[in-house]
Amino acid sequence: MSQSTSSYISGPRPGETTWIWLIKIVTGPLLILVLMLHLIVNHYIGSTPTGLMTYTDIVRYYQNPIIPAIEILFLITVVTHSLIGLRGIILDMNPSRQVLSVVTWLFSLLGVFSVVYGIWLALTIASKGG
Amino acid sequence: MDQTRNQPSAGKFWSWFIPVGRQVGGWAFALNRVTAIGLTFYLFLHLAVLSLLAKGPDGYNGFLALTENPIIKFGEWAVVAAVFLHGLNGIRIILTSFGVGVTRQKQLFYGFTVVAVLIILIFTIRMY
Amino acid sequence: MTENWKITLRVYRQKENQTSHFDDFQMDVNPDEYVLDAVERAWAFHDRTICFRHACHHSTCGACGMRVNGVEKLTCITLIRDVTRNGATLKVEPLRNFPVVSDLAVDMGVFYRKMEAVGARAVLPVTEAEIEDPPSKWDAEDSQYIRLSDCIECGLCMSACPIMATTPEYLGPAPLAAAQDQGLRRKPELLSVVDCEDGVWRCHSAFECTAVCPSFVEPARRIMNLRVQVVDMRLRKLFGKA
Amino acid sequence: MSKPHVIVIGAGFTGVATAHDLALRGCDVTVVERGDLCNGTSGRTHGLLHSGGRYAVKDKESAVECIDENMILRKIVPQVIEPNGGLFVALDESDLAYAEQFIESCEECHIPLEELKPDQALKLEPNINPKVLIAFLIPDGTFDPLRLALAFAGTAKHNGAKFHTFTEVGSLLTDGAGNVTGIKVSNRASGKSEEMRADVVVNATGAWAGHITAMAGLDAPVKPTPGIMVAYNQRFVQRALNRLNAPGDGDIVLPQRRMVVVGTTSFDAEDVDYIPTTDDQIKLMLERGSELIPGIRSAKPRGIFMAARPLVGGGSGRSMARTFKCYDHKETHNVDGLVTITGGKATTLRAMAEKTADVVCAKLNITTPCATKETPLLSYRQYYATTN
Repeated sequence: MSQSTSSYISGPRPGETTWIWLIKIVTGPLLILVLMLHLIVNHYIGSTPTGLMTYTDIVRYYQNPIIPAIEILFLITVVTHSLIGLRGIILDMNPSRQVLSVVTWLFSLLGVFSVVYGIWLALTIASKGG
Repeated sequence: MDQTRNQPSAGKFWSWFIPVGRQVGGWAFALNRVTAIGLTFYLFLHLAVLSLLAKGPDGYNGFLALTENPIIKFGEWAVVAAVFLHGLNGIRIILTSFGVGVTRQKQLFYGFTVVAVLIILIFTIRMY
Repeated sequence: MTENWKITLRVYRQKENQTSHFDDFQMDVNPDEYVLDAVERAWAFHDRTICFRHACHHSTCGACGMRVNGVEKLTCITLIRDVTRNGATLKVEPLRNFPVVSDLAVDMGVFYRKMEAVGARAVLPVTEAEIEDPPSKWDAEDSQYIRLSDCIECGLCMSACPIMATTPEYLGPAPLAAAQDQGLRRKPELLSVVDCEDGVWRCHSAFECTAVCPSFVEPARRIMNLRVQVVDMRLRKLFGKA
Repeated sequence: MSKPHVIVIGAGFTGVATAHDLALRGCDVTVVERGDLCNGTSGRTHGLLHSGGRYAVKDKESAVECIDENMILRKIVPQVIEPNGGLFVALDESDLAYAEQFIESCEECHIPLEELKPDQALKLEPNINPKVLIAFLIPDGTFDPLRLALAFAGTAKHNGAKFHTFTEVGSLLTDGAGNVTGIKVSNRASGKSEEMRADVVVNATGAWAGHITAMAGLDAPVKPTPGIMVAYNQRFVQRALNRLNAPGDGDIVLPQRRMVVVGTTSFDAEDVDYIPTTDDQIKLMLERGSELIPGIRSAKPRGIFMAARPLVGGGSGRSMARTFKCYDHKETHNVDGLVTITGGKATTLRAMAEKTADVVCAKLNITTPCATKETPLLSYRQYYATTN
């Protein structure tokens, strides 16, 4: 962290950088597209009257290998976007640097775990159809 | 005098939610934040619930019956509403962040909110 | 003949260690006067212990920023007619996010120090003065003339910004706008000051600063542009084309 | 040997400049101000970095002071000055008649002058009245009032001066023989009152000088002479604009940020704590201002205010001399420990401080000469640095 020339209260905290913001900005629009797809799929082509998909619908839907791939991609973007955003909100609670690094680690673990769990779930559903 | 003796504004971190003197941009920001928190909560709830899928059909279909319960249905509707309000407002923020329409951000917000409400209506009809 | 309104001037009062309260002053005002005139009259004729900051009375010094009926205003150019009605109340409170010295006067020292940290320019060449429709075109020949910059360091944007309320360490709209005004290309050392969590990435596009800015600085637009400048510089650094 | 302690009452231009000068000369300075910096006349000055042109014909003494100080200020505090120059414009025959003596007087007061033909003037400033007959380019300029004071105050603070704002002088402390030994003040922000002792008390309260001298049973020949100023919401000109004639009402229009400020009038007033603006004077400014810049008719006012000039000496209003007076009350009224400085113009704040500091140092037998002519001032934001 470069000791900045500023003489105001404290040196800038290095927590947020261009890349974190860029990821949030890139994942945002991506999310909208995939989410539209996700909502249409879940509310329009299911067999129940309100369009929700039953278990068998889902298994059949997952047979085409592209679907799990899209769903996993969707999971990665939504988890990244939401955790970066949530961390931004926590930043506004003015945490100390230690608390902030703990939060950052926690969220990264949570993100990785959710994605791994999602991949496992998608593969098990796909395998059910085999 | 370092102890920042602030005055009427309440505690620090929820002060973005205090409506005093807020103008359009401030509301959009508060709305965006509320929907963000709601959506993130729903995301992890959604992931947890889907684990039923791995346990086999009866567990999951049993849960499906739950979605008819009005409270859960309203929750689902709220999620859909939050998605479009947050999403379209996010597009507005991205546009203004790259200088597009920055001077007309209020109109942009009104426009996107109308579009969001329309889409939400479509889904409401679909769900009820 | 000048119109005459009867209003209740409700003034936020706080002495050093006592709790804050509001004092009401029944005032006869001319609606075409400015809020600052009413406050100054309340001091002159009603209560000489009212503390408030004022100097130029024509929006060039930045001392008289207050919250009028909850919204940040420069009281020296805010007509009473625009903020209240005959017989109604006119509430004046100090700016938010600054320590209160007393009553309506706040200590803006940290804000001035931030402006100094980003090297905000007090005067700038006329040709760089972004006036949308300059009455006479500032052609190159005018370049040697200089003009006081638009930002009068009144602190209204710092008070209106919802993120400023979360931490005093956030640079804030005006300092970021001042950094953008100089451009990162011209002052690369600003990059480390603004490209951090208390800098340009804390802005969540609430646009409250532009809504209250009395001097056409439009800090929000400038912060957005500053963000693009930072991204551009970071990308160049990444691909070695700095 | 501990530093001599000097209290300066009033943090307007004269007060902060005197504090700066005394701090440079090794005094321990305390400035007390009942409001915040420049909340009196200084804040509401027109903002003209005077070249002396306006007073060259009638008041050569203050004209010379102005042009000399103008040049010094441009060197020591460029950060708050728009050194864009000024124009004296003649619009009718009576203006034209004034040109002759104007040129002579300016040369006499070594004020640089350049005559311009109407088309040249209109090329420099397209928005001035097209009926301009003749114009003179002079080294006027404009400055931001509060920041000019902050630059002096910040530098003084950096050199050890202490500032107590919202601290009002209740009474003067005296020893048995009626000499002033300090002041009794009440702090409006905390409600506490305290006593401050000093070797010398400088009364730099400008138009309010009489209030302080009255506390010592003396009077100060200052005649508060307010004038109105109206700011309009469009920047029509880059340079200061003066009407080429004897000083009159509404004869100066200055650019200030994105505005122009039309000034001023002149009338007597006793109580200067609050001076209401009057409709007729506002109309007069619109009238006179639009003679110089027709576009002002379509502009909207953005701030209307009164500023009370502290004029000294005999006569009244416009005829009074613009120079300043510094009284060591030891000589004038055999009251030691009190020095009053009043009168003068904003542009001459440094010279007024030098004169005052000379008087104070003579009383404290300090021999260090005045150095403010060559010492550049720190950034005005230095006043807010976290030193003392």
